[in-house]
Amino acid sequence: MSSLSGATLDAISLLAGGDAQLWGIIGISFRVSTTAILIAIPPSLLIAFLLAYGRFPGRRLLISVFSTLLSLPAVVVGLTLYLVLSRHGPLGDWRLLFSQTAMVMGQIVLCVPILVAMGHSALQAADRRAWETARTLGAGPLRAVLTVMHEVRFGLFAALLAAYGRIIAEVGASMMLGGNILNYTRNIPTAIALETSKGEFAQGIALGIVLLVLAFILNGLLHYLQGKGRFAV
Amino acid sequence: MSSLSGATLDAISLLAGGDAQLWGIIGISFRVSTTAILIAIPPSLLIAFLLAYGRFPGRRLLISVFSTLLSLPAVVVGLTLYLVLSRHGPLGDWRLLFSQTAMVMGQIVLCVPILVAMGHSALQAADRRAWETARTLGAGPLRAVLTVMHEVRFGLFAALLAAYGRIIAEVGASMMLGGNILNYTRNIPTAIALETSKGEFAQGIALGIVLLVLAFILNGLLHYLQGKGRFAV
Amino acid sequence: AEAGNDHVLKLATTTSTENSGLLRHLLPVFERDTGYKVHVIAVGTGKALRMGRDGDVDVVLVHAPAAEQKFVDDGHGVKRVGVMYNDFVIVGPVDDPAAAGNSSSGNEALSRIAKKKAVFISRGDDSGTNKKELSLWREAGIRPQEPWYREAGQGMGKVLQMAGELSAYTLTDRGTWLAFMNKSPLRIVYQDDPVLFNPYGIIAVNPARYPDINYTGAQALIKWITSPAGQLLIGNYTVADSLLFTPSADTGHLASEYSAAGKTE
Amino acid sequence: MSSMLNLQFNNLCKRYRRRTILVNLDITLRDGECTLLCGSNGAGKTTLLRIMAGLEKPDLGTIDFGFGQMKWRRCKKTLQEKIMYLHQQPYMFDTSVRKNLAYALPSGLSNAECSQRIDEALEWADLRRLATAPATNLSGGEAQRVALARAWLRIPLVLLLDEPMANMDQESRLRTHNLLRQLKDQGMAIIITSHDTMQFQSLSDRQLILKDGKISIELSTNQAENVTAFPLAQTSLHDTA
Amino acid sequence: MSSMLNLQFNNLCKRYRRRTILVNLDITLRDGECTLLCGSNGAGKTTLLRIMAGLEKPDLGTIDFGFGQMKWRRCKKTLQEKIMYLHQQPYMFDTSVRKNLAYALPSGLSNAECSQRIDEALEWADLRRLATAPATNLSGGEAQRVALARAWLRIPLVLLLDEPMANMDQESRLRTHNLLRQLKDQGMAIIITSHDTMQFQSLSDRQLILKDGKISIELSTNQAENVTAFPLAQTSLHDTA
Ligand SMILES: Nc1ncnc2c1ncn2[C@@H]1O[C@H](COP(=O)(O)OP(=O)(O)OP(=O)(O)O)[C@@H](O)[C@H]1O
Ligand SMILES: Nc1ncnc2c1ncn2[C@@H]1O[C@H](COP(=O)(O)OP(=O)(O)OP(=O)(O)O)[C@@H](O)[C@H]1O
Ligand SMILES: [Mg+2]
Ligand SMILES: [Mg+2]
Repeated sequence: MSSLSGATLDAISLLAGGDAQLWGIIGISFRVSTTAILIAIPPSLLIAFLLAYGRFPGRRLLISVFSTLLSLPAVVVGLTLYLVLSRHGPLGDWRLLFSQTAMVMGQIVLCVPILVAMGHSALQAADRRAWETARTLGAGPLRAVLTVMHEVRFGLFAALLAAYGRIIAEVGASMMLGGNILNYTRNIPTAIALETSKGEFAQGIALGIVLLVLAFILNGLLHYLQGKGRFAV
Repeated sequence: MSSLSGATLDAISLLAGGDAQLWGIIGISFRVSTTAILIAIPPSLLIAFLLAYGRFPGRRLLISVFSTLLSLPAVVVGLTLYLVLSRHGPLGDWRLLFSQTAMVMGQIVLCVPILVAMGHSALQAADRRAWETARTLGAGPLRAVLTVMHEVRFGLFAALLAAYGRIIAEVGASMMLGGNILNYTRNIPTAIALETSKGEFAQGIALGIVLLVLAFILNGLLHYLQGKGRFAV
Repeated sequence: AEAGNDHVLKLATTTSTENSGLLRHLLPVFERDTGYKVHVIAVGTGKALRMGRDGDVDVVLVHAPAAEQKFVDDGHGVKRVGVMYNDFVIVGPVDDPAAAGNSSSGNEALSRIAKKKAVFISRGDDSGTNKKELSLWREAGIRPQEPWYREAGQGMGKVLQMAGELSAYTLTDRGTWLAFMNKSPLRIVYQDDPVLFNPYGIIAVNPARYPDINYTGAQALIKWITSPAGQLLIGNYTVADSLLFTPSADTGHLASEYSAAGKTE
Repeated sequence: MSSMLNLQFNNLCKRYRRRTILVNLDITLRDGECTLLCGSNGAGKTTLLRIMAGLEKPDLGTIDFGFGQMKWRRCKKTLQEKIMYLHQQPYMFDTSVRKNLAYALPSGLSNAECSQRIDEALEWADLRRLATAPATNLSGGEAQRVALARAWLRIPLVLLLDEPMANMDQESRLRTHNLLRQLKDQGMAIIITSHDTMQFQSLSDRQLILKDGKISIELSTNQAENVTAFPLAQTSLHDTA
Repeated sequence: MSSMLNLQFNNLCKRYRRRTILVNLDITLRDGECTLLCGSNGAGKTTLLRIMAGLEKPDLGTIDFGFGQMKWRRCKKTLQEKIMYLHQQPYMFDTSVRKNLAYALPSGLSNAECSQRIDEALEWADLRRLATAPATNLSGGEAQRVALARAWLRIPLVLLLDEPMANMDQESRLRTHNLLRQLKDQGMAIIITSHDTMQFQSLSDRQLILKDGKISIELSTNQAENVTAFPLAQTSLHDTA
């Protein structure tokens, strides 16, 4: 275990020392996942809202589908998109395979179900009077939607964190679609997988700790921005 | 892509035909994940409740820690537990490595943060009067806790589905701790990873579809049991 | 070739070449010499060939002669060119309960393990190593069975770890073994039989199937890696003071091959 | 007195599960008319107001804005936009009292104007001290006052008040009373439900009693309107007993 | 008349943010005594009741059950168990009306007994028709009646009612009135807050007025108690104006 603390210290000193390669990997991780979640949020929340407040045939089924998609393995997403993006695939001409764009696509597919299912759960718990009061006070549908979302912002925030946690730590899709190419598509999880496959456990765990430390900082920052921690009751 | 539909049909006919090996893999998947989540639920919900309703120093920090742990990569969990359970590790004498028990342990570690963070988010959205009314009507603390949980059961149910989805689809920890041994610790995700590494993409996706179909059925069943779909508003 | 991306070359290879550090030893020199940028995608042999077949990479470097031959015969690749070889070794517990170390051939070593029903961990993942192992069992006339024979379905490194944890035997390539030697409680129990020979080949993906593939780059890499300079670099790459790979390219043969391919383009 | 607003709801029907709440109910709103809606608990007062406000779907019924009868579905949006409904238990947005009030302002006002109007509303509702307090923590009566102040800022065409004074203290009741008279004089159509009918007697032009899903009695209270002094609002426990 | 219950709250203080709600407030409860608590909106009536029920923490204050003074923290649990508080806006559990009532039953009753008592409660609150209806959809007055019926089933030592009749119709008010008299006669200590003080005049032994964080006036209304007929409860809008 001493090699572990050693490797963690090493990793942290590399971090602190601004090691270009390590920071490059970290940058790719956060850039890809942040892009993915930013793209995924608006449609997901809209779907979540419609599922919670809309009344249309097939709504129940759709809710079931999205909660089923929570069990979608990352590898399967990776594989499927691989087949789509691969030269033979329908989008083969875009030549996106083994690029960060492909990774972003994979992570979007992975985080949409979480955002929808958790967002739906938060929105359906909102007091119906929130929507009604907004409308009756003259808010248009869009403003009323935003109002309801503001009312359940803690729940939506938790959904966001869960989705982000899922994709920042995800390895299956990134590996397949990015190819784990150094300086180009290697992110923290694929780097951990690589170190692990080499038997360099300490390096792997050290990278994991780096990821968690950065996630913790990001988390704290978000909590802070999100209104001085009124996250809790 | 035709090989894909072929493989899916193959997989489904194997399923229907009661293919022992395939059903064995499926059985291991669901047995391990169900055990893990059943063990994880009681302590997680308790922690979630304390975080939502308790007032103690360090509560904020703890909430942040749990939402950070949402980004815990499965491989890191796998690695860490591996080092703990390995021959030289502190629990090496238990000889648990490469067993279903080890997989269960890994999946527990993975699903507790989700259950706690999402459970907290659901519980903190509950009307405070629920707890107060329960207490004032003579319910003891335990009964009052259960009452509050019943009031936010849709949120908790969503948390449960998210946690179960995470671990049933998870490959990093199961691979490390179970070892993907045929007929013994090979579950659906590790089997998918194996097929993928062989380049048998169609097989991998077919297995993924099998997983999703089973998850969908389980889902529907839970929704049904959970009170004829009052899941929605 | 696609405009603007000519200098990027996608190489699918097995984890053994990447994990052993060989590519990090070779490619920077190649990139400096030729100006290409190589994107290494390290996966299992099966997946690497699959990526080549789909035209998602430009060149593959793998070690599974039979599969490689089929790859070329099916028209997915231009030609298999031998690059280097190393060898497989059988590793097992230090006390060698099956006495596999006393064998006179690889087949006999496996027979002893089977007879003793000592635990043997197979890669079980259709990789080059796995194919080799299966062919060895076949040649020894044994059908290995559970519970002593366990199919792990994982990479070489993981299987070595598992074997260490379970005090089991396994077949490994020497490169990975050298990388893991220090962390493993196992030792080599049998080695140096010619049947354990492990040749690596490099194949350019067929430009006839994928006209816009970076065939020029692929040929440049093949030419360079089989050139005396490349071969020398392979030959002097050491891990833990041991040589890992033996260069084996027939450079003269390759030169004519390259010019022939160039003419057809 | 040509009536600008003439909003007719015809043939409204509403059932919940096996219980019928409203049966073929007709009701007409005219501007400047204040209607007092009475009825025992569960009679369907809230349901009726919510249908009129476009918040609850009737099983049957048509609406006539003066251009012919339309299905509820088709006028739902218009109803939501033109008519303001005050919940029986007012809902406060999870933000400050000030922002709760700001929500009701029409768009297109300048910042200074907004701020001035909010200040007026705070003044009117006697909530200056609480301007920056989180609205979700307000006391029952304070929340009711904020809800009414929002109505005051919004100035809808029709105002539907569901037990607007239930938790208010006497002073606020008086102030509310004056406000409603003012709004009525401006031509707003108002419906008030209440169990303390006496409190609104002087204000209302007519009193409807909802019973068994229909409007069973319609009393005109116009004659009481010209009383200059504010009459003692009397509530007797024996009224209906 | 030796008093069995003598519950004293001393020196209660409570501030929210920069506003002081309660200042060194003392209040004593005796069994069989019905107290009417008045005060304008935001005076702190709800806050006081919640502190007494063990639901809100005072900044300062001690409690005396008759065994010496204790910190609020230490008696919080006891308060929650002995005292029942009815929310100003009653909370209904998301289940049927019947189960909402069953929740209030003491444990250890046989099934038949439970079912009989619930039926009685439904009967009393005139909610038989709604027994299996989801309680969260009840109308305002119905919910208040269910909340009161729960109190009726639970029979606590002390009953704190926060505007119990605000949304009730006249008939329910009458019934509630009778119930409270019955409970009071059984020896229960009761506190009621209301803005319609007249409605409870005949019931209450004393009337407290909460102002500026203190009990500013304590009126005894004992003399009115012997009136046999139910007096007309009169509410005047000019009372405090
Ligand atoms: N969403 C709903 N689902 C089922 N029943 C409902 C629903 N909403 C209201 N009800 C029932 O319809 C009846 C009428 O309710 P409504 O709220 O309109 O009564 P109300 O006249 O406003 O009564 P109150 O004076 O108590 O406020 C009640 O018996 C109530 O239980
Ligand atoms: N949790 C809280 N946080 C901040 N302020 C609060 C909180 N609860 C109550 N207040 C404030 O304390 C004051 C007293 O509230 P309380 O609910 O006790 O009043 P009340 O006497 O019951 O009034 P009402 O007659 O309107 O019900 C109010 O001004 C309210 O805004
Ligand atoms: Mg109502
Ligand atoms: Mg109050």
